[in-house]
Amino acid sequence: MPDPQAADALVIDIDGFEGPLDVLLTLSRTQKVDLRRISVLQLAEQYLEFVERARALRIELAADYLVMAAWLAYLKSRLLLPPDPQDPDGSAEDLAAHLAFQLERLQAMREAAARLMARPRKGLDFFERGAPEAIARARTTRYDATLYDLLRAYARLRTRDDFRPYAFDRRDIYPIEAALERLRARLGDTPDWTALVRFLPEGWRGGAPARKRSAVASTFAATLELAKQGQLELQQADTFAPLRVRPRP
Amino acid sequence: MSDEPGLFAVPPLAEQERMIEAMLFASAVPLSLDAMRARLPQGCDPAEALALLRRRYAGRGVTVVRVGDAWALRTAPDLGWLMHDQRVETRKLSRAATETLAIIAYHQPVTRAEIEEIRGVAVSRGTVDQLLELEWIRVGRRRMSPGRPVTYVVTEAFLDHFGLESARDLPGLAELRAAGLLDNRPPPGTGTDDDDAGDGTGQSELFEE
Amino acid sequence: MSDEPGLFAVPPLAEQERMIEAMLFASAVPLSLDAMRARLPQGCDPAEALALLRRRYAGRGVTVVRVGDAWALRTAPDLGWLMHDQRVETRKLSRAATETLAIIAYHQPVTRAEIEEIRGVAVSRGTVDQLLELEWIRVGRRRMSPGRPVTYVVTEAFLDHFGLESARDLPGLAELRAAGLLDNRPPPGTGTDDDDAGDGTGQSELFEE
Repeated sequence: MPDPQAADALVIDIDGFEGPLDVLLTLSRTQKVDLRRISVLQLAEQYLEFVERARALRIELAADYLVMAAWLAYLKSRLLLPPDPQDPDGSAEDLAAHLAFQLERLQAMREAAARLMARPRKGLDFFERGAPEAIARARTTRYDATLYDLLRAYARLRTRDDFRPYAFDRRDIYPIEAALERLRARLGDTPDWTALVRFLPEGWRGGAPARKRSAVASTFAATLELAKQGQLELQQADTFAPLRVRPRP
Repeated sequence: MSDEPGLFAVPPLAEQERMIEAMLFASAVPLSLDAMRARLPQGCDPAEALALLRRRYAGRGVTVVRVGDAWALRTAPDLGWLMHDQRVETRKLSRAATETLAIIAYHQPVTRAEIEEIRGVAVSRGTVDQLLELEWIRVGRRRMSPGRPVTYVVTEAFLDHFGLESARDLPGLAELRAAGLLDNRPPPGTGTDDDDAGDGTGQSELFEE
Repeated sequence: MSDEPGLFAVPPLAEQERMIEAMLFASAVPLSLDAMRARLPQGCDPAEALALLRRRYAGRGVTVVRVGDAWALRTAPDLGWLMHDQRVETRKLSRAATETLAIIAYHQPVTRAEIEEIRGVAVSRGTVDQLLELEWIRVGRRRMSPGRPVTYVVTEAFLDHFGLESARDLPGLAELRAAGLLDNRPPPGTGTDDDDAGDGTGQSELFEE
């Protein structure tokens, strides 16, 4: 008896859910099995039905709910088809297993949060001394500031900055045009892979970091432009590795 | 001042125990062994005196508790009901905030993207800053992955508030780890996307000795 | 709440002693016998339990003292030197000092002129002196620009106080915004965020050998 009602409640209470994973976790409870033995196919069908009902009731669903629906529809079709070992997305079973893992992990974190909040807590269940005496350095006033204060102060400053009249300081800006010109002139004498930083102009390599950043950024933009024009090649061995440049052979 | 012991006489252990008792009693914040040692006369061994003190307070109305690397006196948790009128009513944390806190505690150090991956939703504004304001979390080292995101870890104040000796004592941590639920498992097929390699797996490191 | 003893069972005297111990410890003010009786389960005799507690603490580092008609726990007077001249008042760091400190942390090494440019007001000598005195900042290299101005950088003590592993770990503007620490009003005329504030070191390393 209560089943159809429960499903309806699910649709109507959409605001109470914290995202598609939360919906899936709630739906998974109707299967009444351990999350490790959940039928992902059945879960996908339940979710799709949930989305359909929401649509029928003209309830606006946020984009991430629809993205999940699309993905589950895809997963469902993969689960129903014979496996294709060539598929770059991995096997449907792996995808399903990962979803089950995500649900189990979310459930585990929920339980962990509940257990954490149920612990005896300071100021509620146990107490520190009511009249503490300060212990610190001798006879100085101790100034107190927390990381939160510091971050807020900086955030406040930078927000205010946004409202200041915009003034562009060109002194420390290296124009892309200059970088292009310099790069074109030097590319011919560059035999092989050369670090991009070598192309920075004199007087821009050290000193104020902002100045160097500007030169690096403009030179990098210029290499992109020249790469697009087919005049050079760019290479980076690894994430955060130095960028290297050579003329296109 | 006149009571200060002579420069060369190390006080007997029982006396050191009294001193530690007084310091822990007086201090508003947990004290590390180093902080105690700095205050004690030269030659004192706070560790030994502390062991005595802990035994003395075992089962009392006030007990010696460990908070991270430090020690504090706190009332016994079973007597909380006596101190009703002293309860500090804290703002109730939202479900999102408690879940986020638990994820940070169990997965630390953890980035915002990882929190979002676990919860399946964007971390709303006001969640992280509330936890920062409570001083239950702080920023850890930046992750050495693209974008170098900030990571979050829990603080000593968190341990103190929840009566935990260390982050290893989080309830159910070992079981969660054994079940693989604290692993940073990338979705299949995306393999190379998620090369967080080299950043350890947070809490699980605590267990590799 | 479930710990509260039944209505008719009077706890044993040793338990009453524990209860009084916890109450006296947690209370910000001395407690009279009546105040204790009011909180204890019915049928308890705080006078007798208190007598036990006083005997237990006799000669310890913490003692039970009488204050008028009430009772309190205090550190033993002969151990005052441990805490002596360490009693300090805690004051909130001024806004000017907090802002200056934040700018130094985010932009180090930074000159006074640069701090003033970011804050939009002059930085008083006292502010910088205060931060120097707190040992949260120190003088860095002189800037190789006209006048060779002194720069400021943050110290180990700063990192220690704020629970940071390095100044690079401070969240950038986008991360501050995501954490809810920054109002999300878009600056007029610009669509993009100036994100590189906190991590000067970040991307430029991309290009270094």
